Order: sequence, then C-alpha cells, then structure tokens
Amino acid sequence: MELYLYTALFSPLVGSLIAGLFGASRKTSFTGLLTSGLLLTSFISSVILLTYVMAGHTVHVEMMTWIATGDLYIPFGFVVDQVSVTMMMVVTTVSTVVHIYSIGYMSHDKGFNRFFSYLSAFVFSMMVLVMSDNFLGLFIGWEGVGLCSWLLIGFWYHKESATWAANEAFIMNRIADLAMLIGIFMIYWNLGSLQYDVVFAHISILPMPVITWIGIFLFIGAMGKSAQFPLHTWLADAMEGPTPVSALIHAATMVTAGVYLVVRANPIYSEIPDVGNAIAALGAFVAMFAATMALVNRDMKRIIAYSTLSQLGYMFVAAGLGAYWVALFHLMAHAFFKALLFLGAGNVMHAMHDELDPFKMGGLKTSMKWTWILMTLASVALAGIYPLAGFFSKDLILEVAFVEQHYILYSVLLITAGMTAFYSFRLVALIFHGDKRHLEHGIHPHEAYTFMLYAMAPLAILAVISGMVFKTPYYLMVTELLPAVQYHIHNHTTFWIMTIGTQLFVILAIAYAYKKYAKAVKVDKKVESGFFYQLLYNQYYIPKIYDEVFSKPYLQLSKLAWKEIDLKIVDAIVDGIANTIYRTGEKTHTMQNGNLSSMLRWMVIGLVVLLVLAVAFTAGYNAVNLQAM
Amino acid sequence: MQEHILSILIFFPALAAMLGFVVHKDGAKAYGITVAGIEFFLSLWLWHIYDPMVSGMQFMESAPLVSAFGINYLVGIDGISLFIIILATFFTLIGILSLTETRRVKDMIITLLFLEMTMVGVFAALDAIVFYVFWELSLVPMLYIIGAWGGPLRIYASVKFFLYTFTGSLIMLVGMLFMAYFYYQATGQWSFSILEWYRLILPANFQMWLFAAFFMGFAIKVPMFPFHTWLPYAHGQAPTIGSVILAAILLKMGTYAFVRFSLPLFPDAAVAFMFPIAILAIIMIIYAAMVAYAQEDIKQVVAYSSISHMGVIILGTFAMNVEGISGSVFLMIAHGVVSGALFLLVGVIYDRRHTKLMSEFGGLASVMPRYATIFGIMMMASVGLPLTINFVGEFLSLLGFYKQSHSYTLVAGTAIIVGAIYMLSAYKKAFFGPVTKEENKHLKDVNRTELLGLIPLVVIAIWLGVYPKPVLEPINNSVEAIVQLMHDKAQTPEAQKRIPNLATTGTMNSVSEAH
Amino acid sequence: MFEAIAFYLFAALTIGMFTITVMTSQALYALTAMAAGMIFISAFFFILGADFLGAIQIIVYTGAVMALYAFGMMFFDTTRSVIEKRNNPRFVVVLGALAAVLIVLIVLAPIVTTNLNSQHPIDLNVGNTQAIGMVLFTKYLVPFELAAVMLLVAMIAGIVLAGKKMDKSLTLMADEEIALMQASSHDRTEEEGEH
Amino acid sequence: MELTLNHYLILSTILFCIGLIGVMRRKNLLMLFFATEILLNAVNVGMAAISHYRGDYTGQMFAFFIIAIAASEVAVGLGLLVVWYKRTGKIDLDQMTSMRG
Repeated sequence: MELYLYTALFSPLVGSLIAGLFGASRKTSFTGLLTSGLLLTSFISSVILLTYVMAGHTVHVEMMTWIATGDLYIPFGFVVDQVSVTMMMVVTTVSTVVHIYSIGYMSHDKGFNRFFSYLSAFVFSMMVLVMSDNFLGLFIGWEGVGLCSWLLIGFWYHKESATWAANEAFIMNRIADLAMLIGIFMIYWNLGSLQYDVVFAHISILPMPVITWIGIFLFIGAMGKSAQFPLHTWLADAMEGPTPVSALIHAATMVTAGVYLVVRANPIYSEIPDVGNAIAALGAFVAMFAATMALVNRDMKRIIAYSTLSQLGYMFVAAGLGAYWVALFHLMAHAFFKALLFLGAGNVMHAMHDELDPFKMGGLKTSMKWTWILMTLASVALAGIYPLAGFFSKDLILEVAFVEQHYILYSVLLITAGMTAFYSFRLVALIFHGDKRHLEHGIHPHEAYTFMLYAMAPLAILAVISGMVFKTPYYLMVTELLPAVQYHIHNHTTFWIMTIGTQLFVILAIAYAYKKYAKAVKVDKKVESGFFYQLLYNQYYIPKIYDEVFSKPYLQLSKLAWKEIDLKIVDAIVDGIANTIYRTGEKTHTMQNGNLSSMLRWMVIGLVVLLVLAVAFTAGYNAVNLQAM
Repeated sequence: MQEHILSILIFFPALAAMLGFVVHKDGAKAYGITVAGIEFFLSLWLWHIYDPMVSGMQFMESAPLVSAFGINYLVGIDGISLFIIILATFFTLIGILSLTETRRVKDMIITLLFLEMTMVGVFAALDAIVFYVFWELSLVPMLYIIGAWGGPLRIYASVKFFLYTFTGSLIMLVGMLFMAYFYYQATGQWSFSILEWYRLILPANFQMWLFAAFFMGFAIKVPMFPFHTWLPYAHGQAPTIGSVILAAILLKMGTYAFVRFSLPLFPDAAVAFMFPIAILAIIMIIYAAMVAYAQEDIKQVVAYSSISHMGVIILGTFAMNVEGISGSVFLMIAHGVVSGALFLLVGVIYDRRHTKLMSEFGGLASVMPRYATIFGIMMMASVGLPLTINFVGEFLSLLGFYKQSHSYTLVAGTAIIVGAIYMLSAYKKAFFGPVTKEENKHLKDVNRTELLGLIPLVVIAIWLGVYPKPVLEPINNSVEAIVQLMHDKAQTPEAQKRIPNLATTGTMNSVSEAH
Repeated sequence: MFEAIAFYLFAALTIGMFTITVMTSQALYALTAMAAGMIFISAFFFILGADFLGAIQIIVYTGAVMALYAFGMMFFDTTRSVIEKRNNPRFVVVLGALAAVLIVLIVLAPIVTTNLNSQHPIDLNVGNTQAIGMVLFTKYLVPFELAAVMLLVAMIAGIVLAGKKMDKSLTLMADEEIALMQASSHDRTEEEGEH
Repeated sequence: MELTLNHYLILSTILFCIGLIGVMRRKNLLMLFFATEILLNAVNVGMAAISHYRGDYTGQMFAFFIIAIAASEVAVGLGLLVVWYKRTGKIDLDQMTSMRG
C-alpha cells in the first residue's frame, strides 16, 4: 500500500516538475496531457487506498527525517486514514477534472505549460497537507498551497489587479499562519512532539487554558486559509486568477483546508466546547455575512466566491458543534458542486470573452445548453433540493444545529439557505434566461469544447448522487476515526415539518429569483441607491477599511521609518558623532600653526592639566580610602 | 595533511593570492576559479573527514606565538564553524565564478582570496587574539572592494563601514584583554585560548561588563539596531561581489561570535541581557522590514531584509536552548545562501540596466522568465516557505525562543508577515505588470555564466530545506555541548532556570519518549 | 644651622639670578645672570654632599656651556637689547605659578601624598667622589660610555654645523634654485679645470 | 630648623617654574636655550637632594647624565642656531613656522 501512497502523493509533483521544465517555452499540449495523466494516476491510487481504508486498515509511513534537533523530531510522515482518504478523494477527483478541463480552457494562453506546472504543484501541496502525519508536515502543505495560490492568482501577472490580489491573499494567509505557528510551538513545548497520534493521545493531560489557547491559535490559522471573517477579503479578490484555479483552489480544496484542520484536530476541539461554540457562531455569522454580499454583487465569479465563503461558514458551524463527520461530508459534497459551478462559469466567461457582469449576459441557454444544464444542476445542489448532494449535507448541518439546541444558529443558517437559493438562481436566471443583452456588446457566444463538458460530467454526477449514495458508507467509514454522533430529530412530526418547510422555503426563494430576473431586468434605482444595497455592494466597506486602516498607514509608517527615523535620526546620530570628531579636528588644527612658541605654551598647559588631574585623582583616591578606613 | 587541514585552508588562499601577483591579468579569473575551487574542495573534504558525532573541537592545531602572554596560534572547528567555513569557501568560488567586473580583475581576485583567508581564519580561530586579528583583517579587503569598485558614494560608504566596525571591535578587544587578565588573576597563567576561557566561571557583575564590551563589537558587525546604518550604505555602494560576500559571510561573524564567545563565556550575563537583546532583535525584525518595504532600490530591499533576518538569528541565539541555537546557526547558513543569491540576482539586472531602482523595471517576468523564476524561488526562500532552507532555521529559532517568552515570540513571528509584505511587493514592482520601459523589452535572460553561480544556490536552498539533516546534525551535537556548558556554568537562579540541563533530559519530554 | 643659612642664601640668589635670566631683555645680562645662577646651584650640591656633582656643575656649565654660549653670542648681534613680541605676558606667569603650586601641592600636601622625608642620611664614610666613581664604573658603565660617545658626536656635530658653509639648504629651496646652484658650481669646477 | 628634602624640592619646583615661564615667554631662540638650561638645572637640584636624603647614588648619577646631555644639547643646538642665523639673519621663534599643520 505504501507504493500507492507514494504514487498518489508524488505523481502530481513529478508532473509539476516536468511541466515546469517547459515553463518558459511555448505551449506544448503534452504537458497538459501528462499532468492530467499523472493526476489520474494519483486518483486511481487514491481509490485503491480508499478501498483499503474502507476495509478497516490505515496506512502510516515515515519517509525520512526532516528536522531533528534537540528534542525536536519531525519526520516526513504520511498517514492515510479515514479522514485523509476522504480529502484525498476530493482533491484528486476535482483536480483531475480541473486539469482536463484546463487543457481546453487555457488552450490559447501563452503560459499554458506554466499553468499546469503550478496547478500540479498545488495538488502536490494539498496532498501533503491532507496526508501528513504531523502538524509541521501539515504546515508544509499549508504554506505550499499558499504559494501555489499566489502563483495562480497572479498567473496573469501583467494585470495589476491580479498581482495585487495574489499578494493580498498570500499576506493575509501569512497573518493566520503566524497564529498557526504559535499553536504549533505551544503543542511542541507542552507535549514534546508534533505527531498527531502523540498529540491527540496526550492532549487531555494538559491544563484547560493551554488547550484553549492551542485551539484558538490553530483556529486562527484555519480562519486565514478558509477565509473566515475578518480575514475573508482575499477570497473574493482571488477571483482574478483563471477560473479553473478558482474552481480547484478557491472553492473545492484549499479553502476547505481550515475545515480539514479543525476536523483533523477534533480531539483538541472536543476538549474545549466553548471554543467550538465560538467557531460555530463565527461560522454562522460568516455564512450569513457572505450570503448577503452575494445577493447584490454584479460579478459572476465573486458571487460564487461569496457563496463558497458562506458554505465554509456552514462547515465551521458543523465542526464547531462537534459534528466533525458532517462538516467533512459537506466539505466533500460542496467541493463537487461548487467546482462544477465554477467550471460552468468558466465556460460562460469563455463564451462572453471574459465578461463577468451577469447583467450584460442573458439568454445563453439557447447557445450554451449543456453549460446551462450543468450550472442549474450545481445551483440546485447548492440550494439543497432533494435528492441532490446539498440536501443531504447542508440540511444535515441545519439539523445538527437544531438537535444541539442552538436555535439562533439554526435560524441564521435557515435564512442563509434561502439567500443561497436566491443568489444562485439570480445568477442562473441572469446568465441563461431573459434577453440576450450581450448582443449589444457584439458578443456571439459559443459552447465550450465537448471534452471540457465531458470533463465536467463526473462532477455533475457526483453533485447529484454523492449525497444520496455516499452518505451511509461514508458515515460508516469515517466514524472509525471521528466521533460517531447521529443527528436525528426524534420527533417525526417535527422532522417532517422541518424538512418540508426548508424545502418549500428554498423553492420559494428560487421562484422569487426567477420571477425577478428571468424575464426582463428592471433596475430599481431606489433600491440600488439605498443604504443597505450600497453597504452590501461595497462588501460592508471592509476592503476599503482595511486599505485605509492597515495598508496605507503601514506604507506611510514604513516611509516614515526609512526617511525620518533611519536616515534622519539613527544615521544622523552616527554621522553626527563622526562629524563632531571631524570638526573638532578642523577647529583645533589651528593649534598646529607651526609657531614653536605657542606649541611650548600648549605643552605647559598640558602639563598643568595633567598635574591638576594628578592632584584631583590622588586626593579623591585618598579621600575614599580614608573613608574606608 | 589531515592534521594541518585547517592551516592549509586558512593560508592556502593567501599564498595563492601572493602568487597571483605574477599571474597575467587575462588569466587572473581562471586562476582565481582554480584556487577557490581547490579551497572549496578542501573544505568539502574537511566536512567528509569531520566526525559529526563528536561535539567538541576537531582538527585542532596549536603553535605558540607569544608564549609569555599565552597567545597561541590555535585553530579548530566544531559543527558550528564547519559549515560557515564551507559557506565562505563556497561563496568565494561562486563569487569569482560569476564575477562580471571588468575593471582590474586581477586585483579583485587577489583581494577576494585574501578575504577568503580572513574569513576562514575567523571561523577557525580558537584563540581570542588570532580571532581578533582575522576579524580586523577581514575589514581591509572589504574596504578595498567597496572603495575601489563601488558606486559614486563609495568613499563615504567604505570609510563608514570601516570606522563603524572598527570602533566596535576595539571595544571588543578591550573586553578580550580584560578577560585574559581575569583569567590570569584566577589561574596565575595568561591564556587567550577560548577553550581555556570556557572553564572560567566569572562573577556575575564582571560578566555584565565583559558581555557588554563583546556585545558592542558583535552587534555592530551583525548589525543590530541601532548600529545598522553602515550596512545599507555598504551594500548600496559595494559591487555585487562585495555585497554577496558581505551579506553571506561577514555578517555571520557577529552572530557566530555570539555563539562562540558571549553565550558560553557569560551565561549569566547572557540570560540577564536576554530580554533587552530580544527587544532589539524584534525592533530589527519589524523595523528593518518596514524600512525595506519603503525602499525604491531593490538592492536596499535585500540589504534591509538581511537586517531583518539577522534579527531572527539573534533571537534564536538568545533562546538559550538547543532548538533555538541550532536554528540560529542553521539560519546563518540559510541566510548566507539566500541573501547571497539575492545579491547575485540583483547584480544580474544591474549589469544589464545599470540601475537598481524598481521603478525602472516592471514586467521583467515576461522578458526574463528564467531570471524571474530563480528570483522567485530565492524570494520564497527568503520569505521562509517550508521546504526551503530558511524555513528550517526560522522555525527553529522562533520555536526556541517561544520557550523563553510567548509574547515576544508572537511579536517576533510577525517576521513571516512583514517579510512577505516587502518581498512580495518588491517582486511585484520589478517583475509583474506590463513592461513599461522601452529598454527593458529586449533584456537578455540569465546567461550561462550567471546560471553557473545561481543554480548551485537554488539547489542548496531547496536541498537543505527538504533534507537539512547532514548539516543540522553536526550543528546540533556541538550546540548541545555549548548549552550543557552554559548550564553547568550558570550561577544565578534565573540562568539556571532558563538554560536547560541536557544531562537530565526527559522530564518535559516524557511524552515523546513514550512514543 | 649653618646649612640652613647657606641654603636660604643660595636659594634667594639662585632664584634672583634665574629670574633675571628669564626676564631681562639684554642677552648679555641674561648670560651673565645664568652663569652666576649655575655656580650658585653648585653650592646646593656641595651642601648636599654631592661634591663631585658640584665640581662637574661648575666645570661643565660655567666652564664649557657658558663659554659655548658666549662664543655663540658673538655670531649674533647681541649688543642691542632683544626685541621680543609679547602676547599675554600675564598668562605666562599665571601658568608658571599654577604649575609651581601644583607641584608643591603634590610634594607636600598631606591630602595628596604622604610627606617625603629624609629617611636614609647618606653614609659619609666613603668620599663622595670615590663612591660616585665606583657606581659610575660598575653599574652605569655602559651609559657612561654612551654619554661619552654622545658628547663626541655632539661636538663633531657642533663643529660641522657651525663651521660648514650652510647658507644654502636643499630642502628649503625650489627646484629652479637647486638647478641654478648646481649649474654655478659646475661652472666653477670647469673654471678651475681651465686653470 | 632642620633642612628637609621638601625644602630642596620646593626650591627645585620654583626654579623649574621660572624656567617654564622663560620657555613660554621668550621669542628669541638663544634666550629660549637659557630657559631650558634653567629647567635642567632645577631638576638636577631635585635629583641631588633625593639622592642625598634617600641615601642612593642613582639620583646623582641621573644628574650627572643630565649635565652631559645638556652639554651636548647646547653644542648641537647652538650649531643649528648658527646655521639658521646664517640662512635667515633672524632667530625669532615667531618666524619659524615651517611646521605649520
């Protein structure tokens, strides 16, 4: 099994390195094919590992020592257990699809080879992240995906906005990474190891405040990667990257790493339910907060990004409330349908020549029938309509909140579910229904390459069936490792009222969205100039506030530090000392006027000074000595 | 030969430099490469025959110089100095290989070889006077390099460099003389041998003064805030090769000396000064990073980034535990590789455009993709991405200091944030965006000569990031010896508490042992 | 008692003579006063029992040095009073006095130092000159010989310096002047050759 | 009234300071030489006195060598002075400024 583990882990790296060799040269289709092929290999290995794990085994290997000094010992160790194999499946599935899809999507781009190199490198980092058997190994992957995210967001580096967004994403993640490092330090100095099994086995012997702090710091780390408030702004800006990147990194895999961390560290979080509640509360807040921003946004990709953010909030609610398997399940289902949604958006962008404003589209269902079907499917899944994936995973979270008697969370999540349905179908309606507004801009849309649609097909199938088919086997498998808690509402009447009520609520929201946007788009000036609309449209002014409060002052402070402090104070003092000495020399060199007589006088003055010193010092010395006696 | 390997390593370049005067100037570079190559392979051989399991000094040589005062020519290495010596020989080789200077090449080669002698000498010396002599001698070639091949302000910069560091080292010399005097008072014999000094336990108040005297010399060399202002000038005016050697090796003398002198000689004072120094280190980290962010000149960004990283090294050194000190020694090597590479890279673009202002560039990624890639890798290494060489050192340094203070480490940890800010924004300014300047449109990508110097650095930066064990293990063994020595010498309860006792390890790590 | 009277007498005389030396504007007065002062100094040596030193003092100073000065003065126009530009004469005196006070303070003041007192009156069994000779030719033989050589060198130097035609200095001349001088001497040798 | 070492030392000091005043005040080189002679003699008195009161001939030896040195100094100094006078016709200190820094 080790062989499969290494194959699953390293084949993306091999692909990345080979593609990287051709990074600077022109497009060579084989890099795309090669990396996709290697990804497929990785996928197949993961499937084999999955069957092995489902049979009740786990694989744990230690490849080699990484850092060993003092008492610290960190190996490159990898573990394939129920949790990581789930993540591996999600990662390899989505990334294989995205790779194949990208062959078509990026076919006209100059940086084709480079793109595949980065994309495969990302998959490798993600695999390291999920497969590592210790916290620092996880951190390698954690930073690795950050790097690849930086590379891929700024892929079109000639665009100012893209490079800015890339840097923003990297730096914001770094802030969270610092917290994570501190968490790791705390674990090491308290437990002397960073291996998961050691840490989890002994975490309960630590005093409560220490565990709490560890939990908080690790969660702050997770907040950065998963773009939770207040570190969320980078995710929407990250949409500057190519759309397959958004599908893979900023919807399906990387952003869910935070959820994965919390799920992985569940023995820690089980010890500190208060922190868990805080996580859940923050998750619910973000779910609603992001959904409100998605309601009014006019950028197709940003709407989906906010939707992702919102769904991440759901996952954190589940994870915070201790329903780790539910969180992981929603993570999986969400990865499938959200990636599908993004890839569909990619098709639309291609057809629309990179136009992103859905208000400039419309009526695309005739020319892009398959894309329409796929995106609608994904939106239905996202909205949580029975029997698609979203119903099983998302409604389960609602049930968790209800069963755990967090009714406020429950109601927030319920309202958010309605909003989710509304903005998803607002988008679908604006793009695919109504007038062909794009004709005004002289755009003649065409359907994407067939193989791209075929590539999307597995995701579509998974979006439909993953909830229904996978739930039970998944539950059985994953609860070997995670706490097995069934969330059932015992009262049947309540259960049915809730399920049907939720479904009706969601369907109503969808219908409202269709009614409002499917025919003609009426722009209600009054609403748009209203305070709330503006607030939401400007993302609660948070990016602006960050810019004003952090970025600009930091730059100004830096300039101040350089030009005022460094040059005018620190350096000036040094130069001042040197200048004083120099000027003293300039002044006193008149002493050396060559006149012997005045030199003799100076000599005598020197003698007198020395005599005075001699008297003063001996007198002082004697005085001290006399006192001592 | 094995017994005299260190003397050969020290004096071979100097001898070769003397012979270099008779070499014809067309063959000077080839001659330099040959000599530096032989020297480098000798140092690799040194590594080969070095026994990593031994924590003490190896290859010791001794010859009396002034026996009345116990001054001996005493050299020897342990795991700490071994790799810095290799780094020094390596960078001399790399520097000469990628030398693009056309003016007075022969003089440059000879100067570099002399410099190599002093650098190896400093790190191999075990006698304080020999150490001091090499320490001061190293100023001379550097002064000459900056003063003869530098930019328009070179005289100012070189004089500033010289006077600044010289002042510091004079204070250090006074400290050394006092130390020897105390040794004389305690034992009735004169000795300048560091190993002899190690055995001396000084009263705490003496330690404070001596620590302060040594600190002045080392801190200026590092350079620590607020003694850092000579560095930007020196880097700004020095030719590429000068900056590379300065950043990669010369700065390490200061931090190395902290580990070699300050910690084992004055453990109580080191603990007493731990937090003030940590504050200085944190100021260095954040302040230098901010200043780096404000720079317009890409070389100054790298120069200030050096200061920022040196802050982390200092912090690791004063963590007083094996993790921190090993990490800081490793980071010395890492920073040498990375900053040396970055200065070489800046030199590449300077050779083409004769400017270092970032506003003059922009969009270089599309014109010079290979250059951008190598720069990107090195930048990421500088930022401290895992699996690059810097991460191991930075992680261990911060991890070590976390044991001493949580809040300080949290503040110092912002290094990873502020570091990313200035590096990424500099990279963005120079490499991203559209190509705006006409003269940038047809720049040539890195050529073969430059790749010859850069590729090994990239390889090392990643190799030691993925597999640091060959370097980390010898360092670890030697550092353990030093920490144990410090613990045994510690007198104040504070110091005894802060410096771990390795001899009875196992209380804290019961968990890992159980594992 | 007799010693004390002699001491004070000669002290007053010496001080007076030297003051004249320092203060007078007539070179001749100065020279004469100094010669007198030197002889009075030798009196102290005799009082202190350093007979040999006293003799030497008279011979060397009043005999040799003064004669040298007297001959030297003949070169200069010393009949006229010396005109010296004075600036800050008071400053000079104050400085001198200050130095004196300080040295006295160091020598005498009990707060500064323990008083220097006579501890070992000299043993007068052996004649002073004899004793000096024994010390001089045993312990101080090498310095003595060196001093002799030095005196010889000084004598030769004095003769050479004063006797040789030194009205031209190569170091203080401009290049053209040197060339000119060399040319002229060359001419002269040629002329001599013709004769 | 016993004579003590201090008497001689004070006398020596006074003579020395007279010499100092002369050194500072004289602009004529010849007169300056006189003043230096006074300095040397003042020291000699001190030496002889210490020698006497300490019962050690070293002081006298020093005084003896000082006299020797003073003699040579006068010989060489006067020689130089004569040379200078021949060259410039003046022996005024204020005009000897070739050592201006």
